[in-house]
Amino acid sequence: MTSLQFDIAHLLAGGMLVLSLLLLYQDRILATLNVFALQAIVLSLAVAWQAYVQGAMHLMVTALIALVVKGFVIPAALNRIVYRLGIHREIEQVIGAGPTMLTGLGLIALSILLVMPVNVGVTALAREDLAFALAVILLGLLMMITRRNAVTQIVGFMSLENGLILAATGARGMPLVVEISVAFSILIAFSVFGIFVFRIRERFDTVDLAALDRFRSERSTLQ
Amino acid sequence: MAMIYDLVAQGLQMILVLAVAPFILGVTRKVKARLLRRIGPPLLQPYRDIWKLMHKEAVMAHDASWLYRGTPYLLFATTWVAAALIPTYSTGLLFSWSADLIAIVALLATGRFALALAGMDVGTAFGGIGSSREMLIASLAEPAMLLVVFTVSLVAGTTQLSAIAEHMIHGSVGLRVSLGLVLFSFIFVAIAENARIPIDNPATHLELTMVHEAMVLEYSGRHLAMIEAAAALKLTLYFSLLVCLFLPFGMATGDKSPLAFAIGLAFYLSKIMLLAVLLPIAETAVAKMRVFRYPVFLGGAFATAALAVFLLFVSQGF
Amino acid sequence: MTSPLTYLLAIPAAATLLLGLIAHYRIGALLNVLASGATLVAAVALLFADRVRTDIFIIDDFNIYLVILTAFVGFTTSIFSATYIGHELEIGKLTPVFLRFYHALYQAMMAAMNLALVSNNVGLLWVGVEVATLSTVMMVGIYRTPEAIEAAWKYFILGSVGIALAFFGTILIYLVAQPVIGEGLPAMAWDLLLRNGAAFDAKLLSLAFVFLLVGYGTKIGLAPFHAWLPDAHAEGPTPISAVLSGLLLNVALYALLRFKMLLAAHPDTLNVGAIMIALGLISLIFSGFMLYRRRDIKRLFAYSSIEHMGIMTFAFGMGGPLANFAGLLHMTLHSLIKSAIFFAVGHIAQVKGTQRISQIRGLSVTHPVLAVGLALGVIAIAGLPPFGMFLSEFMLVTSSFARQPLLALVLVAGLLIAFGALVLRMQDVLFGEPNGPAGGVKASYIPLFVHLALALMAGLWLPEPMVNWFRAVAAQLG
Amino acid sequence: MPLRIGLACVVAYLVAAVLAVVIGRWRAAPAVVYGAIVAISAAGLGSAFFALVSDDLNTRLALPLGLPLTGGALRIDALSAFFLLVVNLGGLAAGVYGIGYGRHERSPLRVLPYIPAYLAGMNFVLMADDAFTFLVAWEFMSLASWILVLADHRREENARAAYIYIVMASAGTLCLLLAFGLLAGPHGGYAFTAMREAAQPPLIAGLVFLLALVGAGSKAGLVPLHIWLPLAHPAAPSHVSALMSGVMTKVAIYGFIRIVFDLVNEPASWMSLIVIAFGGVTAVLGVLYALLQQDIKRLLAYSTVENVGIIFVGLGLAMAFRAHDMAVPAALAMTAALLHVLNHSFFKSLLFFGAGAVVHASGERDMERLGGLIRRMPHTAIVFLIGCAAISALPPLNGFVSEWMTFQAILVGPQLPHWGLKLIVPTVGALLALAAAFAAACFVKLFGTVFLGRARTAAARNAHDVDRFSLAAMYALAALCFLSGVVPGPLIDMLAPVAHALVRARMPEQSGIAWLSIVPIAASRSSYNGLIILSFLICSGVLTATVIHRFATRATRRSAIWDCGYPDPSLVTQYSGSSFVMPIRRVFGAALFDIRETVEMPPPGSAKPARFSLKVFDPAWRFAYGPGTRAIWTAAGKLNRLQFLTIRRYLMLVFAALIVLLIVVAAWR
Repeated sequence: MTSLQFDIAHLLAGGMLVLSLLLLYQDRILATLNVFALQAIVLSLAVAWQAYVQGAMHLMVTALIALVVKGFVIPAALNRIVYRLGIHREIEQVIGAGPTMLTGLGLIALSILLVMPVNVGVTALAREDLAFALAVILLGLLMMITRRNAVTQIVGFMSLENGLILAATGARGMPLVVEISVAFSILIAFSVFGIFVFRIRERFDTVDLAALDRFRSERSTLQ
Repeated sequence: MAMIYDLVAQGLQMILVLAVAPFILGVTRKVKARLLRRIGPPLLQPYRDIWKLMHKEAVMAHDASWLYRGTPYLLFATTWVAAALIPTYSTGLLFSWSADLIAIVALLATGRFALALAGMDVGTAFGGIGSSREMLIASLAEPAMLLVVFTVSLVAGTTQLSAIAEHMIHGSVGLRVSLGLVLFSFIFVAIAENARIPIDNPATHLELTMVHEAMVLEYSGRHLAMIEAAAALKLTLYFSLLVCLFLPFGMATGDKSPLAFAIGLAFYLSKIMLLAVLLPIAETAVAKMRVFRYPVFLGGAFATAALAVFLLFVSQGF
Repeated sequence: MTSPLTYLLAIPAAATLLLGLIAHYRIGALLNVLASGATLVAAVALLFADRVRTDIFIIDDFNIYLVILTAFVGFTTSIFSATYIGHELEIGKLTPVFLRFYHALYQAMMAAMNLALVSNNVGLLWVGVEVATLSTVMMVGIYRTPEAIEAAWKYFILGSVGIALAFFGTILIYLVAQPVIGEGLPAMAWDLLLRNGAAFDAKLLSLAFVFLLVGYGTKIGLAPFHAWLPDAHAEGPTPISAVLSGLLLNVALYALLRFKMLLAAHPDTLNVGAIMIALGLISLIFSGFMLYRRRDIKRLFAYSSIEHMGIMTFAFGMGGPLANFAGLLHMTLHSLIKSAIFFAVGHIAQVKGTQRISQIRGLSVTHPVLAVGLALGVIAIAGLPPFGMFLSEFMLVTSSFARQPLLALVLVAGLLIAFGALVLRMQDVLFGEPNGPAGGVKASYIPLFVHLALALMAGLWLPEPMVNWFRAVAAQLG
Repeated sequence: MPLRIGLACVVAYLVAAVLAVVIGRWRAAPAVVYGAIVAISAAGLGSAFFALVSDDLNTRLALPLGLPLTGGALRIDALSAFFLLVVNLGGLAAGVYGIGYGRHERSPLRVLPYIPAYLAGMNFVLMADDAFTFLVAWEFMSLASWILVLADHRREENARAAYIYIVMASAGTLCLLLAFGLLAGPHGGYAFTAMREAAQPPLIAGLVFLLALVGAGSKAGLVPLHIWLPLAHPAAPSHVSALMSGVMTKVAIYGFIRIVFDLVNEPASWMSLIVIAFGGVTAVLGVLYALLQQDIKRLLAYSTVENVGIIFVGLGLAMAFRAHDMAVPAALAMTAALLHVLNHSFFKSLLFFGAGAVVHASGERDMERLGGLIRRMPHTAIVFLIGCAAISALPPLNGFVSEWMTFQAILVGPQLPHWGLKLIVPTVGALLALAAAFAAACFVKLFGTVFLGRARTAAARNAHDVDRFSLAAMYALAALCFLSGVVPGPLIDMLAPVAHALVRARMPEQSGIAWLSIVPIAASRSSYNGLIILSFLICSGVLTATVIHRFATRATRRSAIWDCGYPDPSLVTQYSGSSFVMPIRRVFGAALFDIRETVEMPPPGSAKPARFSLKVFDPAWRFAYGPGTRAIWTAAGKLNRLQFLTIRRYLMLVFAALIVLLIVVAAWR
């Protein structure tokens, strides 16, 4: 692997990480969707680059799916949902942007700490990619738990999944990657569908526990 | 032949305690009366009482059951058997080994059990009160009594009364503090068990604190006679027990000749007569206690006996 | 390829497609039973066929008995499901349209579980577990009540996160194996991984295991990843609760154990046993306490499943021949007993028209046979003799007390706490002044009592081949 | 041979249980099932007796069932043979009683199948020769009795009793499980033979001992593990109560002996100290609790606690003597304990049968609502009185013999070279004396309130005596109480091999002693002869009665109660059970049980009745179980919030766990 190949891969993966942080920073739904679309596009570039570098042309399929489905279709669909369901455009963050960002930085540090000591037999490319991918995954998870809105949580999940695809394509010659990226897309479609059909708006996080009494037979006071 | 001799000796002891018991009671009553500046009944009055009662018609409540009728005989029998098994003038009588000190105490408990039940048979408040208090006193007295037994058996190495007496006569017992304490404790227990002042007043049943007399309130005629006789026997029994455990000198031990028996008998009679005189003297010096003071009285007995055990451990070395 | 393995996978897959096309529910139910039965036959036939080993599939001592167990419980559950679903249709809780999905999904789930069990490829294993999960998600939400949708959604989200994390773990496994074994399929074949395990990078392997643990742990229902489990059990149709508890949890645990073996083969990795012990005990104690305040009878037993998964995880974490043996036995018996309990509970909820424990009382007066079934099930699941779970708990407690007294004490405390809660609730249900309807039952008792009879037999007498089998696997597990 | 018969009995019991399920609805089912129980337990009894007498013991039978790899094993040695005797005797009596009593059972299906199963469990415990078989049978026994406790499940208190019972039983089993775990070691030597051979280091032995004490003690009813016992035993039908109190507690004691004397077999002084102390405290507290009860069957259950205490004192003394190589006193103490096991099973079964008869005849368990039954139920009254006297340790009945032997062992106590034991032995002796006195008071109260006086309610007035079978069972037990009290020598000799197996010594041979006396250690030390005492009592009593009737008068007149001239016709002015114990309650119980007596007096002129209420707090509940259950309930409530979190928060949990694990990995090496 040449240094240029490495640098480009590194740049794209790093770009995804930056976009992940940016996602965490957003406090408006539509902006979040836009940033996510951007991340998906960067992902497809990164995957395409890996396909080119590894000479594994089937990965192009994955890149294409990422570009079309996650770069355009899903953000557009979510956009529609947000309008149709009249979801608050303001994102209710559980903790402020500052602490979230700090936590995010901590997570990045942790992933570097975890992956960097690994060097036996693992190519540098995979290793760098892995650190970034792990960070993206953790940040996605962090996003899921710091947002109260179903749509933004789905976005968090998709960002997490972007990290997975990044890691999978970085693993040289790994079988089943394409199939799995397809499967994940279906999964995501499912969740979008779920939000839409079942009107799961604030269901994700109903802080008002009293409202749940109607639904949960289990809610018990002292017997 | 020897067997018959032994049987006679044993029978003699049975008859002896039975014969002497009312007299002992008479002596205590007389002495007490004299101390109170009364003339008092004749010494043989208890015999007459029993005789008279035996010939009277027994009046029973409509509800009285067979238990009520049987109890006086059972009480009398247990007390009599217990009294007869305590060595009086001689150790090592034919059946002396058939019950040791613990068994004798338990035999008395059998009588008490029956009497307490009889007190509840007709369903009067007085009977119940008496039984209830009798059982309280028993539960207070028995641990103390057990510790007395414990100490004595530790000193003598046995609970067999004959063997204890022989050990006390021949063994190198000496004057032990423990034994003194135990004697003290034993006297307390004996007072409680015989319903004497300060626990109970044997002379009345018209006082609210009565125990024994309340239990037998409904009895009359021959039944009452049996109960009175049993009470007298029990007093004698405790006197004999005290004599046997603490003052056994003069008893026939090895020598089983009629002469030795006669000497033993003389010693025995004089010793219990002395006790019969001492008891009323002590009784007139104190006042009757409230029921809820009993634990203090008998607790004292228990503490003394416990102290005796521990002192004995100390003196024997750990 | 005409090995039974083909049929094992093909029959449910084909049945899935076929059932999706059949509208009539009676035929659907019948076909469902038939397909499950045929799968069971295929599974049993595996015993007599040659062992298979390719880069994709493997049949070894470990999975063969799980395959049979899965097919068996799948079969009995399909029988139970037939009567159960009929009643649901009668009272209008389900419509025939949904039943079509229901039966198709049921077979899809069976196919996926079989796939997960027989795959040698860790990626395929992952695929199997996930497909099984997703098909159950849809079945959980099939009643379309707000509670059911809530439960399905929770299951879906938590499941998806689990899926994602497990996938990352799988990638890491590939990454760690690729430099040693080379690119492509062999680097994901489990038996090759195990053989070359000692040469892998310990750090990365440990990292992989953490993700796999969290990912599959979510499926196993270990606390604190358990949240979907109680609701999914409580709100879905009871046959699904039965297979969820009886099978899916087992399959996920199976996956985790495969990876545990991998790590155990390497000396320098993380102390996997300790982590599993910790998670197991947390699950056990936590669910033990949670059992006390339960008001819904199905949720109660869902928590009991968490408890038992905790016990198994603890057992495998302890390791050693006895504890592993106990864990495997516990796994088998939990499948049988818990599904039996759900069979009973399903009918009880139907005849009483409620799942609320407070509204089901004196069952032994109104429905004695169901009550006996439930009582025996609870006795069995509580680890009381003469049922088999006593045997596994006996082996586990005694062997771990001799090795790790303090941990065993925690285990015992957890068992006792959970036991207290279970009996407390069950006595109320079974005894006392009866309430609720006392009408007749249209129930299939055969699956219920067959399961209990098997559990009873295990407690008294384990057949020699079975013992040897368990021993061999226990030795493998290390 | 006895082993095979024993195994056949177990199988037969199980078959009977299944049979009971099948024919349960049939009208004659109780007779058939109880008949079967009688037949089977008679066979079991016979074989156990034969085994003990002919020394046909110690054969081992490997079972193809049970624990995989090692399999199950059965064995009958002297110890198990003796306990088999106790169990089957209890089963026999309960069976005979049940033929009559069981007819009145309202829902026989809730009782019939479980009694044979219960007996099978108990029999099997005694024959087990490996830890697994033992525990399976042990827990099976608990389970069967749990269902029997729930026989009358509609009563709220029974459900509670059953719940507490099964939880305590499981806790006990888990303790035993741990004990066996230690004994078996990490390699799983679960057979008793293996455990016996493995030498345990003192620490392990001590731990096993403590676990066995808790495990078996909770089943036997040692204070403070007794709380379930007085709730559960009375809840079952009376013949089952008899089995639970009279027999199952003995099986628990067997478990304790088996582990401590046989498997560990290295008693240390501190262990015996603990056992003796717990035994003494149990004896006194048990009977003190019993005194305070108003429910007949609960009183009997508490009295079981007392007797278990006495037995444990005996066992503790045996351990102490063993630990200091005083073989003969050890044999005495052990024999005393075992004899009390037997005796207690006699009179406690008898008393529960009697209580069952009373409850059946009157429908009342509250003794304050009974009275005067001696006239309505004369037969029951006689046998019950014998039982009361026997359990109160009165000569010449059997309870006295075993207590007397325990006292004899206590009197040897000071020879122990251990200072702690030296001091505790006399203390426990005093405690036992206290317990004996309390027991007498307790049973005077019981018999006096229930059978004597005048009937307090119509139910008691209309009571009638019970059927012949029940009476036959009770008379037989009463006869046994007499017999083993009057001629205990052969029984002691029968126990010699048992004691020898456990403490390597036996009591002096009793059969050669003149006049059938018993001699614990040496004739010069102490001896007792129930036969002579009894004949003396009979002779003197009959003699006196004859003399009086012959030579004085036998005139008798019935009249109204005198009552010191204040007769009150009202029935309620009779002394009640609770007023009977008032003095003892005030003196002994006030501080211990935190007793609160309140009297509400209506103001002058008011027509309202005055009220007296009495509250008794059990310290075990107050200081241990109450806070314990509250803690669990509170913790459950606090954790329960986790059921109602939002998905986000659940994800947070997952995330947190993941991060923790990742940090662990990062920190690893």
